[in-house]
Amino acid sequence: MRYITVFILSLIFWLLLTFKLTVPNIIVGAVASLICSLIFTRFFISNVYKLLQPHRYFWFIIYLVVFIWECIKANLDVAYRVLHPAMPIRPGIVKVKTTLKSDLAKTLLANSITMTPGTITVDIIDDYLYIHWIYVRSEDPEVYTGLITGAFEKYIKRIIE
Amino acid sequence: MIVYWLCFILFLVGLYGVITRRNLVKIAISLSIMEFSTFLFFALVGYIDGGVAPIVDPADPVKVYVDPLPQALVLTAIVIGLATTSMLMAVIIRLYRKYGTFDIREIKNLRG
Amino acid sequence: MKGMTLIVKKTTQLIAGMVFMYGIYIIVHGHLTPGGGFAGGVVIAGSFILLILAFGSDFLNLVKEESGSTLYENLAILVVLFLAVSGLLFGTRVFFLNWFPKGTVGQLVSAGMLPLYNIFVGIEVAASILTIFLALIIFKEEISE
Amino acid sequence: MELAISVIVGLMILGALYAIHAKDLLSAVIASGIVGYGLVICFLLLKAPDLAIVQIVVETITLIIMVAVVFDSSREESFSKPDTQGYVSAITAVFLIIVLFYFFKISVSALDVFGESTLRMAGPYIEGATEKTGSANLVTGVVFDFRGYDTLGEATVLVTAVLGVLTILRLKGKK
Repeated sequence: MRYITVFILSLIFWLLLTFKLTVPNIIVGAVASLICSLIFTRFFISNVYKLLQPHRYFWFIIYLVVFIWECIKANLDVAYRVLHPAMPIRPGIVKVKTTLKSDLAKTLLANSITMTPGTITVDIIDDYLYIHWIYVRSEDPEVYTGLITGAFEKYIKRIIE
Repeated sequence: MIVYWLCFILFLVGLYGVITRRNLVKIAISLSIMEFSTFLFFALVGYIDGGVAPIVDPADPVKVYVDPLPQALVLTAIVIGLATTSMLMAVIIRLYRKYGTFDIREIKNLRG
Repeated sequence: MKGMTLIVKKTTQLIAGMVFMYGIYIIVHGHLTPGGGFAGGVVIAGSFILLILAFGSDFLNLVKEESGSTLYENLAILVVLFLAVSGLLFGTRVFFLNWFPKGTVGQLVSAGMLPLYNIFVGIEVAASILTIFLALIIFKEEISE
Repeated sequence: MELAISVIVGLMILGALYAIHAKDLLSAVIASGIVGYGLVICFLLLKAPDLAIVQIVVETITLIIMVAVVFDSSREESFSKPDTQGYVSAITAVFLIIVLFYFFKISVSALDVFGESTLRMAGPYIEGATEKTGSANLVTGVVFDFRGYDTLGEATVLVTAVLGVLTILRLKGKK
């Protein structure tokens, strides 16, 4: 099952690269995808059945909208801090506990946090994310956990777990 | 013309590094800088104003192409450069394990 | 050698296959678009190096044995030599004779034997660069033990 | 076009000078990356996409190998007082540079002006090349058809280099 998934994903990637639907192209792509699936399947994500459940894609689209909105807000915030003559920054590293269980979900959360300006994920150790923040708004763990991961976490849980 | 001169100066910088530096890693870096300047010189010689990259489109034949011969020579030379650099690195890491230093003059004095 | 953090590992799992497919694309389309055996071979070696760097050398059990990639490399250069010699059998006394039917310019299957040369030179370059990298990794591990 | 390439080559010269004179070996290695990646941009501006693809990947792998060599060594370059040998090598370098400068000044006048290459040697490789080789990419046609011997020799050099690396690094052999 995992082999077939990797095969189909590689073939789709090949067709997007070449963008031609001729017979030799598809044959060459199929052979290349076969080699790719034989080599790289054991490094691929383990639970591929979730790729077939359509409601996850629905939540993913909603998550994209939420993410872009958060991104715009963070952009304006960072632009304000940069352009302000007094430079009101208060940088620091905070330790955030996440409720997500799977590794892929943690990675998606970390990448989302890194993509929004102002926050950068430094490391993940077990359930804790170490995040560098340009303006540490509060030092209470519950408050800053809600501020940083609150917008993303529930959608990511619906997408991946 | 000034591009040729700058390319030559890049070569001279690499030569200066090879002669005067005592650290083996820096000598390897200087050698690769000399390599790069040579590649750049070949690519500069083959360039033509208004030419396009040497890929023929059968539907739309363009008259002027950039010279493909220096590009083919440089193409093989780049991969050979990688091979020689990694071989140099292998020698350097061996010497470091044996003598514990990158300094070429100390290695010469040690005579191990 | 230890692996990197969780973020790098998970991203590598998703990306490595794509890098590999991109290398094959560059090799196979070498006679139509920029690229060819050298570029694609280095990209394929890069995908394996990415895996080894991200997961650490313990994760791949092929790391302790670099003879496999050396075997591929020698086989590939033998095939290139054989293809070059095969012109002698079918044509006049010309080394590197392109005796395959040429096809129309711009199609994927065209240019006679050039795609075959591309493919095998690609395998050769990928295997040799991977071998050099594995030799360095194994050497450093043996030193640190 | 000439101006843009001149600016990039100037940056490459600065990067090379820093790489040669840096105190920390790791920063020297990373500064040498300026030269390699600047070369990629030069290739792209000079209409050589094949070379750009090869160079960008090769430079990355070279940097990985160099960092792997440098990373767990002492890294600090030991600066001692310049002795007579150092002066002798510096004088040699200056002398050699002056001589090479003179020769290049003579030989550069024989080159064509930049951008007006007259295609003396490339004429037979371009005219009718697509009919002869069937390849749309002229560089691939030259590499594998017209100059196949070069490619074979290159592959041989690569195999020899790999054998050399294995011989040097695996002296102990399997126990």
